[in-house]
Amino acid sequence: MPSLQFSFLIDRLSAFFILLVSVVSVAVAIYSVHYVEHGTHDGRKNLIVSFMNIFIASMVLVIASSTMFSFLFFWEIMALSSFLLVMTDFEKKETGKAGMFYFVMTQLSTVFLLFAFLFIYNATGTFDIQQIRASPLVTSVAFVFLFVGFGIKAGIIPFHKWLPYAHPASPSNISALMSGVMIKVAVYGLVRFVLLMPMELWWGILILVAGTVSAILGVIYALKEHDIKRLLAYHSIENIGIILIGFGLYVIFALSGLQAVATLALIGALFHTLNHAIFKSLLFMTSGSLVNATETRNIEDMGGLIKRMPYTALLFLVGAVSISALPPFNGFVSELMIFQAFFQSAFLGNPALEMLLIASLAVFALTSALAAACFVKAFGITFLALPRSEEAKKAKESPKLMLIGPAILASLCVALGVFSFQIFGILGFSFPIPNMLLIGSLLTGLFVFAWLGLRTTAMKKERIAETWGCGITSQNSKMEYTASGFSEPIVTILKSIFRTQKKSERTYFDNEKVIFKSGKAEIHLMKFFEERLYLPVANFVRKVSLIVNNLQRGDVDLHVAYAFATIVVFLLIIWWFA
Amino acid sequence: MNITLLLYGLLNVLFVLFASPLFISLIKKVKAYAQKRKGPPLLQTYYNLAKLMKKETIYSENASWIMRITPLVNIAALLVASLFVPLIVIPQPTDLVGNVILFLYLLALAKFFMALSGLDAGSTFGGMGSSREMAISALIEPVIIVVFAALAFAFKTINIPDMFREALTSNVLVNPVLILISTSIFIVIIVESSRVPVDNPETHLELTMIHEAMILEQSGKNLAMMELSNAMKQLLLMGILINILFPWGLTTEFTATSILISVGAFLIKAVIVAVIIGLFESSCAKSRLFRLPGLFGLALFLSIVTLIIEVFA
Amino acid sequence: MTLSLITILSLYAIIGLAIILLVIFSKSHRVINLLSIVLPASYIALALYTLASDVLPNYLLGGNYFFMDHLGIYEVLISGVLFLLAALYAKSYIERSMEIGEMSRNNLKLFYVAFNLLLIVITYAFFSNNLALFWILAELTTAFSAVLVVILNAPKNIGATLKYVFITSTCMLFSFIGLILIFTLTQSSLGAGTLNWSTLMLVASTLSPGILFASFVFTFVGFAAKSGIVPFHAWLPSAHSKAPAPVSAILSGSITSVGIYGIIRMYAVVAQTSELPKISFFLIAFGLISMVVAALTMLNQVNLKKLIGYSTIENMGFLLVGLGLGTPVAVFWTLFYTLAHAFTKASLFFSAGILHHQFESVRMDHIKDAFKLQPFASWTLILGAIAIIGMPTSAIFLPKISILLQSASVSPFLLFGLLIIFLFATVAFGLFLIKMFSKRSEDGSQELKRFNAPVSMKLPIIILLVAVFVLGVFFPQQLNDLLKTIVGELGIR
Amino acid sequence: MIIAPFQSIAQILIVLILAAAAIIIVKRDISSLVKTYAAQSLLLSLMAALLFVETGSIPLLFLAIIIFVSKTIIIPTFMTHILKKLNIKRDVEFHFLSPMKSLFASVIIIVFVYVSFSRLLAELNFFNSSLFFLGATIGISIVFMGMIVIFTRKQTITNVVGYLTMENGVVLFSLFLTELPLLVEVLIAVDLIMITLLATILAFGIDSTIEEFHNRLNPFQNTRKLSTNETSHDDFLRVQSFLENPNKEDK
Repeated sequence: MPSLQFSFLIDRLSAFFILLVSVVSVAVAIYSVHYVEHGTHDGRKNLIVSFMNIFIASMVLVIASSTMFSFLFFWEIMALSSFLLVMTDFEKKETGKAGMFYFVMTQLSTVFLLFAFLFIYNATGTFDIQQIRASPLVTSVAFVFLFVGFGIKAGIIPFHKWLPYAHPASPSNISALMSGVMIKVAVYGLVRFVLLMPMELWWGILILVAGTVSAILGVIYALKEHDIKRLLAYHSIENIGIILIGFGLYVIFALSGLQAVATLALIGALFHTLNHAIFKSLLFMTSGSLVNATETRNIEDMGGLIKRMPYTALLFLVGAVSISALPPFNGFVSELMIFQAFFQSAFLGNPALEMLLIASLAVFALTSALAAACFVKAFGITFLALPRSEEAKKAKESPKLMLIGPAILASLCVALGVFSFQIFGILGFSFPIPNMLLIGSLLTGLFVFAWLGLRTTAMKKERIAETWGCGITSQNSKMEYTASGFSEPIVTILKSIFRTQKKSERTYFDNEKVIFKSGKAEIHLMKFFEERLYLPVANFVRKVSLIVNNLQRGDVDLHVAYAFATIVVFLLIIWWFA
Repeated sequence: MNITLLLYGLLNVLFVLFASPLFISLIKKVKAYAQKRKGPPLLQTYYNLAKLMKKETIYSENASWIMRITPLVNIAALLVASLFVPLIVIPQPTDLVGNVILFLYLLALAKFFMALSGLDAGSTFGGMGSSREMAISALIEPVIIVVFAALAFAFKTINIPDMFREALTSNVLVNPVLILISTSIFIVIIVESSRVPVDNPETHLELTMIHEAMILEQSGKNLAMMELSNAMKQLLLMGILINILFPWGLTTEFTATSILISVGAFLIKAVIVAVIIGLFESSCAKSRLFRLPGLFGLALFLSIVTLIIEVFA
Repeated sequence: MTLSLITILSLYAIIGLAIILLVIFSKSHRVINLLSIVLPASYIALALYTLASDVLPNYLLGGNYFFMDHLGIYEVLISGVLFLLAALYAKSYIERSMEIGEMSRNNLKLFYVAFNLLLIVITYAFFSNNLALFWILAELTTAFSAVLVVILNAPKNIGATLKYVFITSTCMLFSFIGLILIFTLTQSSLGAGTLNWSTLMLVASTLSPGILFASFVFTFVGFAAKSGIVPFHAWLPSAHSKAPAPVSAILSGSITSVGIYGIIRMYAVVAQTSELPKISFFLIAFGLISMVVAALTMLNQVNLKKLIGYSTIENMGFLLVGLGLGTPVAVFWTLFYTLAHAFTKASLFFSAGILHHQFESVRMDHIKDAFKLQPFASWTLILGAIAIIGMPTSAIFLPKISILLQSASVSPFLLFGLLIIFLFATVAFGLFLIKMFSKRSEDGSQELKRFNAPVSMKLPIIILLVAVFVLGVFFPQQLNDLLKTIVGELGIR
Repeated sequence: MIIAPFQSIAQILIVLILAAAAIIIVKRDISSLVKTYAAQSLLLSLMAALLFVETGSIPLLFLAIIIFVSKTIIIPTFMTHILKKLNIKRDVEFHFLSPMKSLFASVIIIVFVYVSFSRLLAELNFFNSSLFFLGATIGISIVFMGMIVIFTRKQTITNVVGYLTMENGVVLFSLFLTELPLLVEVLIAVDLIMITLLATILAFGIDSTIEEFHNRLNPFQNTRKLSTNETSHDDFLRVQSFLENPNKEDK
């Protein structure tokens, strides 16, 4: 019988996640000091800050709790506080929509978790997480419900829809926390419970497939986004997918007896969790600075900011390089570990499984390459070339604390990447991963060497002039390649996934349709899951509730008639039982 | 990290550095012959590089420091990458260098900055170039990964030198795996070194060019660096193909004779491959950008078939 | 010296009638309101005194008509607190209503007289040992609360009240049939007919189960109607939405619990026999039906008070489910749930009342930039909503989880169904509040002047919310013992 | 032991009560509805008196008196008093069931109640005579018939009559089953009167101005002389505005 008795247990797993939460929170806190000031939130500043603290505390307590009851308790508090934080600008229309999505989805996840917990309790008679010993049937049912529950919170496709709505709507420091940390709490829950329950192979396959789908679809949807925060949100979906891929690999390998590879995959997944927390928060914070500076979230209206906000640009670049998994930064190392785990699948000895892994591998590779492409777009269009709007022209570098916060994370990105080998050595893992310290120093060394070499040997004369612009009189921002133009080839190639519908109509001067008069063309990208999954369900529920409403619409007579009918039924019941 | 390893590194890097431009112009020559032209001299690329080093560097007003660091990042990345692919001497086993994934991502790093520099000046060409380049490289990525996964399956290692050693001692790659995998790698080379039908390095026609468009804004020594790193990339990929398929002459011990032999052997093999590339290039036309997925699909299919064969055999 | 219970019981009546007389003959609103605050206060004091001093349960008038046991005292305490705060709140609310002409001054005294009479009747209903007596008093509560609902100057109120009176009294007639059946049954088996719960509890096991079940079903009809169980619920939302806010609070706090009280008693009687599984199933079925209908209806409501009313129905359904589960734990938490629910609902209605006086309506489309105009009421409304949907640290959370846990042992499907229903209710609240608060007035309609609620209206809300959230984290030992004793006296095994 | 004449008289009375209920279902003229109700109550009290004569238990006598006073005198007079004020004389609309259909329905109900209670009451061992059983069954059936009246009729005043009919049915039922303590009976009567008053006043309020309605509702009207007229005046205006656009307030 539950009562408000909380008990906490911190083992290495939870300690790791608590570390993750705290590191990111520190940076975000530093960042928020100035960020909160900028926003026009009148009296809400204080509320934001206080709720932010509740939010962080609740996340730490969720991770630390050792009974399902306290887990749920703080989980609810986490959901509630984050919801209130999302609703900060509650007057905005989009915020309302975001809030609805987020509220419904988070409640849904609670439903699934609660069911799983009570189900387990009913079977085992204890809320203690460590004591989950139950029949395979129970654990399998529990696993499915836990997976859905945590999946919704982590935003794996198809339960992802709240992310791209909630993140743009909420203040950037909050999106940094939510996307950087909160969805990791869901990952923690999944890992924690799956590790404690007797695993089965199909769990691993389910996790792997879900992860793969989320990864590829997440990045593909990110490619077409021009709202920078929504783009980042979709990348969170992608990275959660990558994490799940690693975890799924762990389950599969562990059950196939390849313990070493399994450990590699698991550590890779966890390491990627940490890395994603770091660089995603970094990116969200810097994008928050951008939004503050340019008053828009559309990257089509930015551009040229590298000259106006050089430090922010540098920080964003570090984040972009890390999330694109380029050496020697941290994002690369964790993806490398997962890749290596994939490459070991030759030893599985189960052809069908191996083929599945290979397919997933190919998709994974595509994912990381597309991520790189997407961030070339994000950085290039946002920071490089000429400003695309007046606000962008007038943009100013953000205040110091809004740089220090991200800077901490940026340095962590580099450090975790370069010293990864040593760190794992200290932690007592010996993985066959390359020594990034060597590579990093080689890169820098050769960079400097080449620079010096050029200085000495090559011609020093440099000139800053106008380069050839296809014969235009003067370079202006209209001539630049736009974000949509940049992603157009990929969008066209992947049109079957985007469900792109191109409409074009032309009018001509003559009947032979030769002399073109005017025309317009539009590209409409279908919101597949929203239009095919979410809205239908919502509409169905709404229809049912309308029916129920109309049944009750009426005066006394109708309801007395209902009572009459019911009592007649009662007579039947009595007659039946008597 | 002992002395021989250091020696290996030095040797390999220098070899790549100095041998790579040769093959660029060699392929040009082959194509020229195919078109009944005389073509440039074999050392033309070296001349170009020397000339570019002597020219002044022009930056666009809109360009930022991205433009300035990109050539250096490229050359640095490629120099490091060239440590990973032993062309003439296979060092004794080591974890320090040779990780195939790291190798691929070093190339990706170079490409990432190249694409950024393409966008930097704000000219239309650059943006077009980097957009197409990223699209293509994204689409070829699965092929590359699966190919190397196939190699890793075959050789039970993810270390390039070890692969070569395996290939040298036991030739596991019997047909048909040989043909399949070589075809895939060949397509990869074509794509990565931006050649027809994917790209056309000769023209500066906006419809066709991709790689050239990206580095359009580069000039002087920076252009030289870009060209050089591109040549090195091509040579490294060729080297992988060569040393896996026919690793004959590849040596493992540091003696002057064996090194000379293997240098000769490698040059011969590389020339052959270059000729094949040239002939292939001149045999087919530049295809539309949106036709390319078909080609990549073919490559992916072949590599997956390779894997299937390895898995079920 | 200790008063004997008979004196205490008569004290209730004496104080009550005295106060009513004073109300009739006093002039100013303040005095009247003060008197109406004194009455519940004295009742609470008496109840606490009884709880402290005498050994319960105690049977009066030879056990024929009245008796006191812990359950009765518990319910009286809840109602007492509700009435106290409602009276406190009513002062300014009613004053304002009369200013804006919602209610004519002539009805002021009528309002307070009915208010106090209602409290008296409810108290005696909870103390009545005799089923028939309880039935009559319950009917009287209908009459007086109907007066409280109809007091406002709106034809809609009359309609709502008619619904209320007709549905409840019609159904109550059936429960009268049920109780005649019980009387006859006892007469035929014991010789002398009785309707005393105290006796019935003893002899229940000897009675013929078939008729007992039948009479349970019949009595259930009426009590269900009073506690707003679907399909006898129609009166509840309309009455709640039309009545003045303090009255709505009382309706959903005390009147419904009168019905639940009757059901609990009958359940306790029948639970002694072999019919237990049957009626458990019966109760769970009706609880589920009520919850489903209420939750689905909540999903598109435009009227705030209607929404809250439907959530009352949903919670009543949940109470039935908890009762039907029938394990001591479940009943324990069900009893606590009634208290938590009553308090939370009262706070919600009070906040809604402030909004009502601000916007002269509680319809979503009339409420604009609420946060700017009524920050206090908005926040209390949000907190109340958080509490009623059973978020952690609210008093609803623990009972909810525990009852759900009990339901899991019956069947996982029941558990999942309940969870989904709760999801609907929660979502309904969430979406409603989001929509309502995100409404902003276009520049034309700025001249809406602020209604600044006095402390006497804010204080009750604060008290209730504090109580709810404190009870959520701290469960007093006395309450725990009290509830345990009640469960014991109800003979739940 | 029950002798024949009593039996036959009782049966006649029961049938008459049932007939009254049937008339209440079909009749459209409201004043005659009230009259019929009074007649039914009279029959009911006669029934009680008859039982008193038969069994000789004092409470039954009192019950007869109570019924007579409350239901044949107080309530009908009050209702006719209200009816004079109301401008409606007939209740012609029917919901759900036409009168004929409702009669058929009530026949079905009677049979059904008979069947379902036959099993039930069989367990009550002292049911030695079919008469009691008949009375009980008819009682329940009349309750249902009253309910039918409530939900088939539109006018509130008619619904009140229906409610009263139901109550009569309950009393009939209890007459034949058992005798409740006298106090209870008194209280029930009082309670019934209160409910009826309330319902009738409400029914009155439905089709009159709020002002008159509250004057009728409020017993403390003259304890305090307030400026009734202008408050009630703007009340009147409010009501007018309501009636003009009723969907201003919610539905």
